[in-house]
Amino acid sequence: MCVSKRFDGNYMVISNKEICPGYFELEVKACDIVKYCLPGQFFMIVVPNVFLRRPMSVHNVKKDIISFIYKVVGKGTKELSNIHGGVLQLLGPLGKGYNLECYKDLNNVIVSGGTGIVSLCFLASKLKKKGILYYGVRSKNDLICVDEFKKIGWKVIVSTEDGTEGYKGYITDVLEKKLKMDDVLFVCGPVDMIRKVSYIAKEKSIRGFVSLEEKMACGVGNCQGCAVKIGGLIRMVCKDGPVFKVEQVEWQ
Amino acid sequence: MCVSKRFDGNYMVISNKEICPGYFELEVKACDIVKYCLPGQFFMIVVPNVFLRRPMSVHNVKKDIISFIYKVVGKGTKELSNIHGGVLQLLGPLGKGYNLECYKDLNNVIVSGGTGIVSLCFLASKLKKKGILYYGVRSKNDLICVDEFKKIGWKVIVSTEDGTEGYKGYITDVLEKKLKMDDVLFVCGPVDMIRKVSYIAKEKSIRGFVSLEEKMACGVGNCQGCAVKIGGLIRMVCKDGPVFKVEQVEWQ
Amino acid sequence: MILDLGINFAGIKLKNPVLTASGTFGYGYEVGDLISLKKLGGIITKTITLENRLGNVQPRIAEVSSGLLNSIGLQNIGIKAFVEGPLFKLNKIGVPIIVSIAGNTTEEYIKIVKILTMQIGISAIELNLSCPNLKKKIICHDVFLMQDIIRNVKKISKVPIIAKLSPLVTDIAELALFAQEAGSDGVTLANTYPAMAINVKTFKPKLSSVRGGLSGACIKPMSLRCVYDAYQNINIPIIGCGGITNGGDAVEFMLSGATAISVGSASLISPKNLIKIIDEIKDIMYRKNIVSIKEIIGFVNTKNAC
Amino acid sequence: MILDLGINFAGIKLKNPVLTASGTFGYGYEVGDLISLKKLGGIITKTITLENRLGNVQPRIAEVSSGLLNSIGLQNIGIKAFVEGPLFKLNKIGVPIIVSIAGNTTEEYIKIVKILTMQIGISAIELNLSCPNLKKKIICHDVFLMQDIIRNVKKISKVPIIAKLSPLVTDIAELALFAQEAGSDGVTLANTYPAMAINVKTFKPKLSSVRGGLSGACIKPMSLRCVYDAYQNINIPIIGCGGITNGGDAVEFMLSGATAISVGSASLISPKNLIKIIDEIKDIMYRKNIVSIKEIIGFVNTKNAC
Repeated sequence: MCVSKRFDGNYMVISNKEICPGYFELEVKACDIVKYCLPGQFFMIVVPNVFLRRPMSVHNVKKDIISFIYKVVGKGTKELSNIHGGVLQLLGPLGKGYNLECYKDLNNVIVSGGTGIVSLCFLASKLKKKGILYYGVRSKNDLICVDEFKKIGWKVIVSTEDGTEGYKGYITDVLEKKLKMDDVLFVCGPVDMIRKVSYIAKEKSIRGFVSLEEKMACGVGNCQGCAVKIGGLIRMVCKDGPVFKVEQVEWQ
Repeated sequence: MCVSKRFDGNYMVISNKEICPGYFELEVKACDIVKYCLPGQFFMIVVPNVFLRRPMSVHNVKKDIISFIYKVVGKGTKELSNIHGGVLQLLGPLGKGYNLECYKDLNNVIVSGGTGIVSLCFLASKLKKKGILYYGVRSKNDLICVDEFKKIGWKVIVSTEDGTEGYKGYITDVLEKKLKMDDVLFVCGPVDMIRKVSYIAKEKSIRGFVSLEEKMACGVGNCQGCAVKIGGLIRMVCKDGPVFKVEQVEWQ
Repeated sequence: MILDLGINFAGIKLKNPVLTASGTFGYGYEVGDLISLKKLGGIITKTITLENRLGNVQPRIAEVSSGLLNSIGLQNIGIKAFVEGPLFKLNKIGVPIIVSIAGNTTEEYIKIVKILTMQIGISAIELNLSCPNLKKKIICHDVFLMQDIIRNVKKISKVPIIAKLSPLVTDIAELALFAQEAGSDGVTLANTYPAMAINVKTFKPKLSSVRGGLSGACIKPMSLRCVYDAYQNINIPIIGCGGITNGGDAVEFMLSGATAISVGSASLISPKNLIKIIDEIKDIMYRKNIVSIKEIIGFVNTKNAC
Repeated sequence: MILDLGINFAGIKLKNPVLTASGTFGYGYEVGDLISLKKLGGIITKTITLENRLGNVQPRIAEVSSGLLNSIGLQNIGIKAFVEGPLFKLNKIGVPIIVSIAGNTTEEYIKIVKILTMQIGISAIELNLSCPNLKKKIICHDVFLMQDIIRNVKKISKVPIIAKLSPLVTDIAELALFAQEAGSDGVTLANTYPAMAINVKTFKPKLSSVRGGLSGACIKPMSLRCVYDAYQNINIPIIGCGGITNGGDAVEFMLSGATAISVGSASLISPKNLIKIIDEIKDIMYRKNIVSIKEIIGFVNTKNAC
């Protein structure tokens, strides 16, 4: 694991294109930062005309370019999608990424819901062993990054809530049946999905990591907005996470 | 004078270009409105990411297009200058324009300071007789619309505060020496300039009109933000003005 | 799905809960060419005083982050001119008219209400209690005077009395209760927030009066809290007011406990926003399957609060 | 032109007037990798309580127009852990350290101050008086308790005491005077504003505690007015606080009467904003030909006010 270092500066926007309806890929040139980015880490990005920065997970790092993928859901992401050049103020990389060493003998299982796929894409590219991706979305049109997993030899199992692709229903239902003792989980997605996966993991005594998300103002632990209970202690998603061991997250 | 009618709707942006450093011309297609626009009237324009609309005088009307010229001075005009298409919400035409009939036998003298020239440009194009424009700006680079006056046969006298073009100093000093009894004034510009012209006019008993500017929230008289004392009464710049008879404005 | 937006505010039937906020909609008829005024739930006029007032000198307005500072100084034509002129035009619109009034003493309020009581076409009287008393203290900060005004006005008025309160008090819920105890039929929560701004280029205040009232989107979270807290303490209805810009904002106020809402700064930006807000309330009702808007009054407050 | 940004706040020498606001800068040393902490005028720590506190459950944060709602619940490690850990790290920075403390009773404040009095490297103590007393009323709304706390703490503290007041009171100038009378060496004006927000999709409050504190650019005009009014009533110095985002905002607070200022939400957005604010204050001093920043304290208040 390389030394951690965080930056807060202006970086040039290389491109910011709609990759499929409603989803944008933002590429930023950040020579000095790239080598410090780990899967699961994120940046706080200054977006014009909204009060707070927006946290955004790293999708991948190529040469001196960091890529982010986001869905336009509110004013912040809408404003971000209107940027087509100039510089963006980025703070990061923030948080602790996935521990790639901890369970390296187990079989890698990635579970993703919605845009959670973005940071898991980066993770898959860094894991030494190929594995299986369980990926649930609302509808066929929300599937992103699937090819990137396939390209590096991962098996991809998809579910859609409306049945437009793959299994109809929730990905957790598919996962539940297939999970094995020697699997290790890497999970990112909506809180309900993570909670469900955590229950499954607990029941089956399966180890792994989940990446949590809470509203945060600063990304560096100062606002204390993103506190969660982890292993009996109060932890900050931004600083102590966003990745935690699945068995340590306490669900209320 | 044609019937007055005001509109509050979305109109298509035809262009919004920098015509010289710091100055932009905004053209909006507004078929139903154009015929109601009179010189001296203005519109309230919704600008993204600022709280209030921005008042903006009509620069000219050509076929079904209304033109505005503005200088980028703050967040509102900066945001406006970033618009390059789509629609803008316009409310107007608002206020009472210049009375073109009142003194039509006198010699037309237009006095402008800074961006006050914009609405006076529209006025000159509608006045039946050519006249003289006295036009003061800070520096040569702030001169706009001069060609438009020349093209329609007006004599143009310019002053700059830094002496980079025309007389060096304030236009009011030039004006004071040249103003004659049978002149009629049409004045728009910074408040200090208007005040000075008003004193000159009073001293020499010269008639005419001044266009005032005050901060306003609504443009239709409801906020009462732009109240001024005119002929012993409280009047709204937005609704009762912005054009008032020079002799009626009460300076504190 | 037929939506019922009608509410009953202290006996006044409103076809929808959207009112104009005092001081932001003129006497009430002036923008009839821009929107259909009869679509409104009701109109609250600008504040009328006993004698006409010229208001403050310039500057009266300053824009701030997500809001507006103003110090107009209650410019108005006085109650006599109002009932002889604007009131006639208002009565032609066909929506409930609520007249906002202010004075410096109980006697002034009484005199104004006596004049209004002789008129027809007034549905309610809103007491602006944020103007200064004779000691330059705002009336809401002088509870004895506030209650005295409400009690005396209530004795002579034939229509409901609504007390518009200042939010800048230590305990808004208590103040609302004081208004109720004095006989107020409803409260408006809340007025603008005392505030100021300085031009750092000139080192001069941006308003001639230095202090002004802050309104707009920036105050919404605070006024919402005022409604939430007051609702738990009183049983007279509340007009929620403060930075309402869209239907969602209006619904937030109603969920907190407001029976009706009034729109101020947003209608200054465009009178059309009043109609937009009504339409957006309907959209939310559709989406949440709410048949009558009455259902949501205080919903978050009484049922879902932690 | 050599600019003097130094100020003297109740005997504490600050090399510039820019402080971190309590609760927005952690214990104070955490972002030392992102900015040079020794450039700051001083650091005010997050509020420390007698025992550690876990804080509130999620959600704790909501964004609103030009601002931020939060209800953290004073999460902190407690005074003992603070003096054993963070305080050492703070003392290495080399700027004045002001420790913010809170309790529910006078006794709690006394116990904390007794512990702090045994430490070195603390320049002042800021009393957070916006936390609830035993009756769930905030301390600033219980003037007797507020004065009792200040008086008792003052007796034992070897460093200046700064009372941080809630802006949501009927008369902030009077409250500041009460703090002065009880012996406070300075006041911080002001804390956040009680506020709330509701999610109109789910009909649920956006904070688990329903009510939270509003901060950010949206509150600036109101807190500026608090400073303006209090300055006329007291002779102890003021730390101006509320939505300061740039040097111009800082200067507005000083012109109104603040001797120092503290930056909260803006430093959450980027700790670099603290340095930017110092630089922008210098820019304004250049432009306005001000040699010492002390010159502008209360300038608008005492000289240019209408």
